[in-house]
Amino acid sequence: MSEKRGSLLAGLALGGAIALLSLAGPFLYRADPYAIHPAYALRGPSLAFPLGTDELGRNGLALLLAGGQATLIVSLPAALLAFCSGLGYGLLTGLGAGWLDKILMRLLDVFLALPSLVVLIFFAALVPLNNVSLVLLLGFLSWPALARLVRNEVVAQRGRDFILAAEQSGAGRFYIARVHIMRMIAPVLVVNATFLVGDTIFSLSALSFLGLGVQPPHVSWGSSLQSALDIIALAPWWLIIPPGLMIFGSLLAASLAGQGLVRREGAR
Amino acid sequence: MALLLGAAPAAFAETQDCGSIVIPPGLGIGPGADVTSLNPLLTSSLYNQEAAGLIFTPLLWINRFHQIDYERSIASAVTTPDNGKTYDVTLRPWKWSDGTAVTSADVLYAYQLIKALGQSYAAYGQGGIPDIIASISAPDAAHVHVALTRPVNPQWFILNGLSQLTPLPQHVWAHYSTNEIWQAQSDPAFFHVGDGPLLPQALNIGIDAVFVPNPLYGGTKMHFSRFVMRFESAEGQELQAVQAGDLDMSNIPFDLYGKALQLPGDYVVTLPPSYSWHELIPNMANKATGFFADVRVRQALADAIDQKRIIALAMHGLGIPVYNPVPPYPDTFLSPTARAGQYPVGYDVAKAKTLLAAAGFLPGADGILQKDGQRLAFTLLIPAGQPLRIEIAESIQQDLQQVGIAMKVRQMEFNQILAAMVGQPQAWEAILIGMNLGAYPSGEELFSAGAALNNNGYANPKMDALIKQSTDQPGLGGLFAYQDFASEEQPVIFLPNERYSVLVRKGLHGVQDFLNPLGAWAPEKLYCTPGRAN
Amino acid sequence: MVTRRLASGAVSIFILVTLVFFLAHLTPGGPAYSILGQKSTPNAVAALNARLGLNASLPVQYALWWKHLLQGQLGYSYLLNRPVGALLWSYEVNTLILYAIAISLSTFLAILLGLAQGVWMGRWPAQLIGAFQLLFYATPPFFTAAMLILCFAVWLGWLPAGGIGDPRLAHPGPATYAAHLVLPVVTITLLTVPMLSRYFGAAVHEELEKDYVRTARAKGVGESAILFHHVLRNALRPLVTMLGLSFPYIFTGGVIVESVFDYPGLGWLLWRSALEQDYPVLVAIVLLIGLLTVIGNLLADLVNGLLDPRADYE
Amino acid sequence: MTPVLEIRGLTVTLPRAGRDVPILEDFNLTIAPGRMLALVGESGAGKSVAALSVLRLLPPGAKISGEIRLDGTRVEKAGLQRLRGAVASMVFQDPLAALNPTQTVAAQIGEAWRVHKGGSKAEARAKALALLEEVGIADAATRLDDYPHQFSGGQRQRVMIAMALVCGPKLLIADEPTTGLDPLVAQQIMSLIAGLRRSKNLAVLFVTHDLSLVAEHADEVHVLYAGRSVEWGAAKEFFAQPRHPYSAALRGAVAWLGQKKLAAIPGQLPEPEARPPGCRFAPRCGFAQVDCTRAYPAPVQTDGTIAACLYPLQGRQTFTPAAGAPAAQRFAPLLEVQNLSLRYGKKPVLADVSLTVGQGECLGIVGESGSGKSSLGKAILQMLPYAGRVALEGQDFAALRGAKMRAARRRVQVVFQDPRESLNPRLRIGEIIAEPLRLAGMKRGEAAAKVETLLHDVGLSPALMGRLPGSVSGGQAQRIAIARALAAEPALLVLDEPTSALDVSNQALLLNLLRGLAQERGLSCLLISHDFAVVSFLSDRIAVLRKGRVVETGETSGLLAAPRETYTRKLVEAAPRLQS
Repeated sequence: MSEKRGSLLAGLALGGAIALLSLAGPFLYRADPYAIHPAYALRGPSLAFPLGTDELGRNGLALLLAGGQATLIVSLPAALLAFCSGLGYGLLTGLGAGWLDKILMRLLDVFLALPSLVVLIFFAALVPLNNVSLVLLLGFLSWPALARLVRNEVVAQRGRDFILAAEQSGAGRFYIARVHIMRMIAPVLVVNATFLVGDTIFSLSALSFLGLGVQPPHVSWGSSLQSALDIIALAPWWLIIPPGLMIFGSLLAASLAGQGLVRREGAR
Repeated sequence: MALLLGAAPAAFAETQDCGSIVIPPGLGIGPGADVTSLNPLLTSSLYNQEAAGLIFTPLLWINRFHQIDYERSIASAVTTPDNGKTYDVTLRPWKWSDGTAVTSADVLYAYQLIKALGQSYAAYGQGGIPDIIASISAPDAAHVHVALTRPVNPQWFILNGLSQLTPLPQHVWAHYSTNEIWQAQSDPAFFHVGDGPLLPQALNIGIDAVFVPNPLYGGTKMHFSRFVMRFESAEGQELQAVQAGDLDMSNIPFDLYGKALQLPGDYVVTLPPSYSWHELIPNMANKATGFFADVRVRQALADAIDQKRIIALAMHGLGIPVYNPVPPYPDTFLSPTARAGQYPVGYDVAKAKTLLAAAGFLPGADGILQKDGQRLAFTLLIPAGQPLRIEIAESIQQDLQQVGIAMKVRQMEFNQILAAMVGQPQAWEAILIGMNLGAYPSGEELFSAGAALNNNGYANPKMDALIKQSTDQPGLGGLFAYQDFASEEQPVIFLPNERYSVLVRKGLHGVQDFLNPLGAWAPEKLYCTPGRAN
Repeated sequence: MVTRRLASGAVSIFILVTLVFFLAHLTPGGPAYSILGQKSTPNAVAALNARLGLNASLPVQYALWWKHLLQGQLGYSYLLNRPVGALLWSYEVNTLILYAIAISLSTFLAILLGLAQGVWMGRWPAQLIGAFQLLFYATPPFFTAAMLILCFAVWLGWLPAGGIGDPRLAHPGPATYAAHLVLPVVTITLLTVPMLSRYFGAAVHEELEKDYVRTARAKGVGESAILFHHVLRNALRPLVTMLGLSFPYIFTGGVIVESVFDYPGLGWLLWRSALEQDYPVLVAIVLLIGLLTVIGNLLADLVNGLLDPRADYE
Repeated sequence: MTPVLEIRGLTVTLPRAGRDVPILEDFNLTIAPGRMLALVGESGAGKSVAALSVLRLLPPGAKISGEIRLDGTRVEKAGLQRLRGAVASMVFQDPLAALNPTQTVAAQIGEAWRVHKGGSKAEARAKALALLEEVGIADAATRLDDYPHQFSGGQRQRVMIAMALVCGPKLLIADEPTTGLDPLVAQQIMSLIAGLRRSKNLAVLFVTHDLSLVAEHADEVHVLYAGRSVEWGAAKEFFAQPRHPYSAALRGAVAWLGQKKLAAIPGQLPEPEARPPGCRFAPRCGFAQVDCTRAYPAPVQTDGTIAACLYPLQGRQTFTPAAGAPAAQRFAPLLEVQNLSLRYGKKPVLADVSLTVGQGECLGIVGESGSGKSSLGKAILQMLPYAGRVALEGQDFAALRGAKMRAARRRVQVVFQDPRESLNPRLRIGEIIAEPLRLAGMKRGEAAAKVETLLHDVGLSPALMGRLPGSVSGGQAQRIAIARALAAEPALLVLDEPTSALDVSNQALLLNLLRGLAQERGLSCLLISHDFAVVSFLSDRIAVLRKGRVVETGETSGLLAAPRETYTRKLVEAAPRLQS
């Protein structure tokens, strides 16, 4: 038992630390992340700048914290949005009539095969890029995978005896979904919710490769990593490793928590 | 402003054949992109012009100082008996690569093809071509007579207009329809006849364009047997490639300039800036940013922006400030006041603040200036994924913050920015973009009311008159008056232009003369000395 | 069975292509601006659109596109002025090489790790592998790529940071071509191995618990014989299905890897054509991805059909 | 003659929840060549563990002490492979899972041969063919390259036996080989094993929970209860007069054909962790005295078998079947089914089935697996689309829609076969039973009270309301399912194989409960099962179903005494009957 709970606790602890660092950080470490210091451009870590400076001489640590804040306030709500729409779509497909299931599944296959890049550029051009639209954009990217999972799980549960018995006593489709289905697919949902958080953080960071993520001068972990990549020949490791580790840390926290939950739920 | 001319060419040590020369497109101009067309009439991008320039010798070769180098031109002389309305061009004996002589008929054919292409012609309207020409005729094989619809400033027409009539192999191309010519623009086989130094051998999509010396080329012989334009699409990779021996030259991204200097063996050549500038286009047509229409606001913007800091930070010191619509290098067309460095605008935060106060802007609660309810705030659109532009924008944002102007920055795909700029005046507030100029820096396409490239609704009768004078009256008086007035008007906020440096592999020389900031290459200037691993 | 599967696959692809076709065309901007760049003036753009056939109504263009497709033509790339078919093939070769090496390497490693994890479940080797899987599952590809470039290309300078050494060029021979492949392949492998090996390990462990393994032991068959003759074959089936299904996942990862390493493969071409709205190339690539995904799933099922006679794969 | 199998003082512990729990203690057994010993006990008694420990096939973490000798040589960890399959081999309960689904029958039998005898593939293939013919697989030559899923249940078991005997072992260990097979098929497998025993002078250790099965074939019987041997000896003696109270109770609880009264064994089988001191059957034993609980009773040689009991049963207590069933009453019609037919895709399942169930009557539906009996139940419950007319109290379901249909369906409730499957593992037992009440709009408080009475009606304590289904035994779970069905106050209760997943003692309890409920509440029910004895115990009338057609219907005792159809007669003969 300890090994299962261990990874769950480790995941939550790591995730909590990162969230705390990013959300509270900017208030604790007072430096202005966007102040440009031409004289100190591209310097390694020093006392004045614990995490060095970027090519415009901005404070690396302050950027990292501001980046964390920008990343989390967008990716967490996006994960929630993706979770709800994926769950809704999955339930609708799983419980709906046969023909509805066929159509929605066909549509789902299309979404899963659709290169997210095309969709991104389309929406990014039409919708003014602010935190809200980013949440919608990211939410849109991650829900299909969860939808398919929920649908398959619902279809697997739909034929079970205790559901037939409930229907025999006059249970309607919504009662079945609310009382029986939700409880049975709860473990799958919980586990994938944690992985979803990891996915949205990763997608936001990938977005900055397109210049579509957080807009300058604001930064997200992904955009700092990306701008560091442009000058990789100068080996600015202090610009690459911290944001990379923060993204890695949040993804690790999500999968650790997810892993712990899988074993705990799976064990029943 | 003495400009470093780069290393003096090495003494004529014992030269050796260079074998293959491999360089990326866009040397000295910007991040290279694939060559997609070899037809000089259809090349909208500078990189395509470089490739086409290798195959066809221009009617008039314009050198680094914007003077015609008759040594390298097909025309041996251009005269204008009535000082601006009619022109006589004498051609030099010259041969096509299949031995046929280059005649005036080839020049006339080029003109007819431009007329046939109409708006599809890449430089339509530049230097008045083609509509300004009333008639063009070839009294004999070596002479072309051009009559214009109205007398114009000869320098303007010759440098910007006449120079476009690159002779084309009429005896080969005439068999094809305009559409077929359009369709074959990227097929090397179609360009087997050329009169330039090189002929195209292959255009491998996404990889390179390979050229071989034109056996019947009239100019000096090449010092190499193969000339390859290699499409590296990320600047970071190019430095690596030069060191690894994959490339002979490459642009040095500004951030990596320091590192490039220490690379063993290879050496750095810093080039004069290309004939262009960066500009922040304030959109006066957009109701949301009506305040740009007030010249004092535009002047305040120009005064608030510290161009020297931009050069120091974003361009690592390799750039020149620009305050008027004539790039300061070469100083051929600089007005006396500009040449003396006296511009009506310049980095002066206090002046900017007084100008804004005079314009009636008072600081709001959040410190941002506002006038009868409208905050002095706007969003600057910049092309996505270009580190240089991002850094310029971030530096400007800080500067404007000091004088109480709030500027947000947003990255957008380049073609979407252009679409908004050209077609949707209400969809954008300000745009940061580069602008390249023709040999004669007149502004008829840029700032006169309703001009093709005037997208921010700027219109000023005095500006129109001065521009007209610079293109229609002979002499440079018009040009000088126009540039001084434009510096005062700041129809777009002029920003510094970067000076690219090129990393050159050990043993390769003549780079300075080979690269011409106006984009035309002189491959015969390149030569090699021993010690160059081939 | 196969025909029904192909039919539903065709429907998906049809919807996919239609969606992307309209999505791309409706995005503001347009290829004309990418081509003309600074020289974009209203008249020049209009003339270019006319020549490219872009000012016809969208449904007409769509119908035209299908007509050409049925005649086997994929149209002309606006930006590269080249027939899309030839264009696609030259980029696709690079992607195929990259993916062939990366996926076969990943599958091989996944099977090894999976076997070890399945057999020693609960003991330290399995936990070690589990930790490895967790770590690299949580690593975003561009961070892996950045670290690899930092270490091997910049600090150690052993390998090129990116791009592609084209074998046809005089300077960079096949050796440098291979050198350019190393880092992208390692990145994709680190991207796919955790997922595949965890999946395979679970399958192996599940098979080991099945009754027929106990019967084999009762027959006196040795442990290793059981593992390779019985368990490996049955555990491969879910892995093959997983491979068939994971094509889109690997491709999206690939787009990022190709753009970070500036490796001119299909992912990179998709990236560019999407940005510059080179519609014919974009839609052609999407069509290709759709086809490869459907075929990938079908192949996975056929292979599984061979592996397991029981299922007449519906 | 040295015995084939000798087991001395065998004790086996298995890790459960972190602790090593003894499953089998001080187990002794010997089997001479050619003799068949039946090892009998309920699930959890440790009989499978005993069988598996002979060839050390126990799950990981099992610890074993004591001595096992096979054909004279001690079984050690080393050389185990040489023994397995050559000296002794095993046959398991679920043949489909025990065969590798992706390998041909010839390959799997051939493997058993080549592991020990080597030789070429062709030779192994010939051997496999010979064995398949020997175990009675029709036209074995064409079936060599078939896969396990292409054989029926019985044929698969024959393949398993072929595989076990291919190297001519001296001992065959069969762990419940016939459980889960239809009675007719089970009987054929038993006679196959008996035949092979004689022809190959093969010793057989036959593990089962079903006494009736081994009555005709076993030479000796060994009864296990809660991990200890309680009685062992010659089969003739045992069946004539079981000496240990548990053996006697076990015989009484089996639903012999025609039996009208079942002696259910009170209480529950103790969990391995919580086995009582002294004689483990004492808490449930009718004859228990005070000293039974002090120490585990030493084995006593009675005039028949040996029994580990301080007060073995004396004299001949015979079990007389009860008198004939009450006279058949006429019942008013409740459910009418006319020419009902049903198809899964293109496969016809039921064809032109007609039957009626009267008010308070219990109709039995008997048929082998694949006869469509479950589908008939589901059709009547409106869970499957069908053609034909099904009417409850004169009201045809086809004419009903929406709320009327839902109300009509509520009057027909169902109890499924697998208790685990029929309860939502994540809902509290109180909530499960209250579901039909809540669906009818009853408030939470009122429903809770009703649930308590229902729990009482099915003989369960109200304390169970707060617990989850996972924490109760199979028998208790089935009774909860019944309580839930009763909550909807149905007119008709459909029971789909209600007892086949239960142990003998739980089966008896459940059948008695159902019988009581039917009489008290005048509840009419439809009992579906493949076990003729169970159906005959409860139902007033029986319909025999074969391949989707009703072959014969009749009043229970009349049908048993003189079945009209040959198929029915074969079914009746295969049913467990009391040995006179």
